Amino acid sequence: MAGGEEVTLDWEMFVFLFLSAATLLSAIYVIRAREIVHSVVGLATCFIAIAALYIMLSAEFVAIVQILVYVGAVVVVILFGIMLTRREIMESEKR
Amino acid sequence: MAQAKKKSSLGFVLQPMKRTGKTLANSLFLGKPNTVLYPYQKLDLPIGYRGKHIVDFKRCIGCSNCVQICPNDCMWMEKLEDPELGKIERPGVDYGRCLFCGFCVEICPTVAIHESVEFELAHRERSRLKYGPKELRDDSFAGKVKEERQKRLLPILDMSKCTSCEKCAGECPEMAIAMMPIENVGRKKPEINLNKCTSCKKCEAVCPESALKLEEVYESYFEMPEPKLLIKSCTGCSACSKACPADAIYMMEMPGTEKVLKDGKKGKPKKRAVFVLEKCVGCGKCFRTCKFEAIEWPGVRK
Amino acid sequence: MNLFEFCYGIIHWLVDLVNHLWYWLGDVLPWWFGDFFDAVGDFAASQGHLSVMTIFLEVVIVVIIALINVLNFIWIFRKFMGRMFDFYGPYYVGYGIGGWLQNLADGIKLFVKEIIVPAKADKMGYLLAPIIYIGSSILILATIPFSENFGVSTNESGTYVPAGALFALAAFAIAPFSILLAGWASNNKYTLIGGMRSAAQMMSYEIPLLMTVASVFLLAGSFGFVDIVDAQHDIWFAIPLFIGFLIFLVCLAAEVEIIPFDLPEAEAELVEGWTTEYGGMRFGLFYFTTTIRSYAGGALATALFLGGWHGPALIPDEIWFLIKAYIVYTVFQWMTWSLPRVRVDQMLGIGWKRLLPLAVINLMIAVALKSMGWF
Amino acid sequence: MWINMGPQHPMTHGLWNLRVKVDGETIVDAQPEVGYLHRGIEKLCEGKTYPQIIPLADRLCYGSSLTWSHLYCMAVEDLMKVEVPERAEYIRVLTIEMQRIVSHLMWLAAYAGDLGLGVGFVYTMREREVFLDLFQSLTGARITYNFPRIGGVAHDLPQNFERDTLRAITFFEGRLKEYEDLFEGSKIFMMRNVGVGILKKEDAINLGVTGPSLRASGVTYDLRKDLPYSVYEEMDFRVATHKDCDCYARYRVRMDEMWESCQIMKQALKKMPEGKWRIVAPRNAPVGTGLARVEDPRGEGMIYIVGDGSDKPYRVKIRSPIFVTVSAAPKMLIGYKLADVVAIMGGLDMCIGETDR
Repeated sequence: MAGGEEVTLDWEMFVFLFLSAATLLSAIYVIRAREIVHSVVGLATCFIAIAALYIMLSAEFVAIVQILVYVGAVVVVILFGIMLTRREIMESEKR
Repeated sequence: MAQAKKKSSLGFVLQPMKRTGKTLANSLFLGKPNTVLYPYQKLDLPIGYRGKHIVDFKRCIGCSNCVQICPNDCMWMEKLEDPELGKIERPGVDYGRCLFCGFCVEICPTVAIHESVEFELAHRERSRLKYGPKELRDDSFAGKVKEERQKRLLPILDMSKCTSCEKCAGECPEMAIAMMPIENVGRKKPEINLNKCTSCKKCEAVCPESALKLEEVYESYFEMPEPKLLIKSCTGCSACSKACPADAIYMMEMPGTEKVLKDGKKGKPKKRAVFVLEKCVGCGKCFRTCKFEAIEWPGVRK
Repeated sequence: MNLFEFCYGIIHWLVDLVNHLWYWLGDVLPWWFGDFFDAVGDFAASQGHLSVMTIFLEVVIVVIIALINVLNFIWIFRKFMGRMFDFYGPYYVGYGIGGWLQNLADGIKLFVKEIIVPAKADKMGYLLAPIIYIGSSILILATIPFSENFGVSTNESGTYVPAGALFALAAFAIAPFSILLAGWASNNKYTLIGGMRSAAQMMSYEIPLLMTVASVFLLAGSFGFVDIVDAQHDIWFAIPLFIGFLIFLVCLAAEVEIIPFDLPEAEAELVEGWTTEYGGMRFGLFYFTTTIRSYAGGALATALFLGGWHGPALIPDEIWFLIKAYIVYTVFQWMTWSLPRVRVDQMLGIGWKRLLPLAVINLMIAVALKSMGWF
Repeated sequence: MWINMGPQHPMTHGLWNLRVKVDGETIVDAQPEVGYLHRGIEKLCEGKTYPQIIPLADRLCYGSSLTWSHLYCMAVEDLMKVEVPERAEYIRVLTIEMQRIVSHLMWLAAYAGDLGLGVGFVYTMREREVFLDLFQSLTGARITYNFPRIGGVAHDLPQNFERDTLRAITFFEGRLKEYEDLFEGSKIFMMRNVGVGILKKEDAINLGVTGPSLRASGVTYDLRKDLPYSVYEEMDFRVATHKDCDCYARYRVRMDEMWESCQIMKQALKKMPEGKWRIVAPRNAPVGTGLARVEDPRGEGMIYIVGDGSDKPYRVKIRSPIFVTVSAAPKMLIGYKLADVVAIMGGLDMCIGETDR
């Protein structure tokens, strides 16, 4: 942004950086989270960010299917699975 | 209907919507909803509704029967000075405890206390729920409440006028009047059998001193206890007579109990209390006033 | 002129206005400032900035309209419930319109309540769940147009996003995730059971719902709302796809959790279901969002089956759309208060054993209609 | 997982606790816990005179207060050997049958609310109001009437009461048919009720269950027929029973009982003699015991009084029907779903006031 040059703030670039940062951070959080349900939340965030990335690539249909299938179904099934397992196992994993 | 037929479990799922739709149409378009908008519209309450008490000061005799029957001990008697009535005792009600059972109304011997249709008694402060007699006062409640207790004409004895002439006993066609001797006094007192009395007024007519008068008395459904005097303990102090709200206790001199004074003259004879049970309202004030435990009140567990 | 152009015009005008002042400032100030001023001004007038701002404005407009509609819905809910229960309902709050402001009054009351987080709750989940729930529910509204010209999901050239309807359903499907999270994070047995039931219910009813909607997509030949509604110009899809319409309504009732299927909030067994531990405005927002979902459900039913904004031209298109959505919601309310709630195993049974085969039959009917060339 | 349903829970109509052990949604164990509403009424009675206890007996059950004060008065009359005037007996029968309808309507309202049928709750409460208005004009109160007295009743029937009651009965008989449409007409209601919470005949008898819950298990046992008190001997009515032993049977029995109560009320109004409605009762009870049993809307209620010659009872023992019935809860609950708890326990018509006393 040196003086004299034409300044063009690229919106797409900005949004892309934001989304990729969100994707990466949430993906890291999935691994790092202590509570297993928290990692599921991270996973959902990751999926949603990826869906947004698809939209940026003007692949709307893929993005929608990504949300519908991954967030709406896969994450919920994972959450279900975690909750239906016994609490004691979860607690022993934590420690 | 008798035995309602058991419908099969295949009733149509949306069947109840028909019923609710009927009510819906009625309350939306055809008529009005079933409720009233309370603080602005009010329902008419029946005349016998049990709400806030009202006390007719002129009828009330301050017997404290209402205070005694109250299951929650929410009433009390308050001493007041009234320009018309002088020194009186009248009941107050604590609406924080009142359960509106209506026993106070039922037991009142003069039907001076009533429950009105007023029910909005709530207040932010608990102390304001205590309604003193002045707040309950309503001296003319005709028409506001139902007075359904039946009245009865009964000969009421004024012992101070009675001369024990026995004329009334002779005159009574139903033999309802019996002359009963009063212990240690040497006189007889007409006692009236209320079950036999037909309110014929003959005794009133024959009484030379007009001591017997027929008066309208409210019937009571509560059994009146009979106070009994223990002559040995009675000192003749007449505290009970002063305390009696119904003027049913008379002090009579007992002949032969005069003390011989130092100068040989005879002093005043001892007095004793005589109960006129027709007038008794069963309040037990005499029992509680007597310091010498000379009055027995039947059935009280000590 | 559609909503996008309208908003674009406003934004353009505003930017022009501000830029006049801005450039004047740049001229007045020393030269090294002036360059910076010019750069920012150019950026503000750039196409990208203008379209982003336009979308923001659109979102604000649509959300405000949605909020007003939700207030209306809660009012209808109370008033209708009251009249059905044979009492007046809210009456005095709201000048002239019996009790319309009662909702606002309740909202203010909820706002001033204390915010409590249960001591042993999982804080992150507890705080995140309402956000996801509300966010995903408002996302549904983004795609729903009120008429051909009144909708957010347009792009710069003014054409609608082709997969709008699918996007709405996808946003619908995020909710069970937040409900499960809320139920789990509250650390309470009732909320946990409520969350489980809710997720099981939403997942099992999602499938017949999507299958019926698929039949609509098939007949309309598009995923976009505008094309679907235009395809119903002659005949509403509710008539040829009558079975599908019924299935759609039942599934919608399950999705928005109203009484025959309100097992997650079955107040007799589970106190308040998965919202038990939420109080104050958090509960208020849940309640609010549930109403938003009902509104979105009504709008979806209208757009997909009831001919959208088509109607006699006496009334504007947008109003037609709203009237139909309101009617759908009212019928839902009628059903809600007239029926008992089913048991959880019975509900899953209905979903899997009855509705799913029926949805398949419905899809076959749609395929037959399409292959006959009638649509 | 143990789930506490109560003491503060919408399912518990009152204040009690049902601990349910669930495996998924299926109940594998259940423990009812009562005692949260213990007010020590039996002990309180020992410090009050005989008439003063009548309002206390009213407060045993808010749903059917008149039945309990009537029961108490019957026990005291047995102790004092008081003959009640015939008109008073007819008024009592009239009012306790009205009370039975009011109580059953309240049960139906709560039951509908439990099952999520919002309209059922309001409509039944609305029709209950008709009878409450009648009670209000008769006794002056709406819930706790304090109406029966030792040796009669407090008031005579007010003006137009007979006409109003007959009108209310006619109106209500029509409404009963509407309820059948509203409840049984709905498939979901039947799904929730038929075959749920089965209490077998033997179990019901062994556990001491009484009242509609017992009659729904196929036992024809009604104190009004089997041990007639008051003037029930002269009334012509049928004991409602059902063979199905499930929640639907309990619902059906109560609906039939409301119908029969209407018939009894009509007969009582027709046969009511003129005369006194109250006699002066003695202030003090003799040394001895008094016992009375009645058919409460919830089962068999019993009061046993020991008098010691003073104006206060020496001991009062109250037998509550629901206290016994609730012990059958595990028998009914185990094996059903968590959502059935509300249907089963709601179908028992719990009243915690009398249970905990």
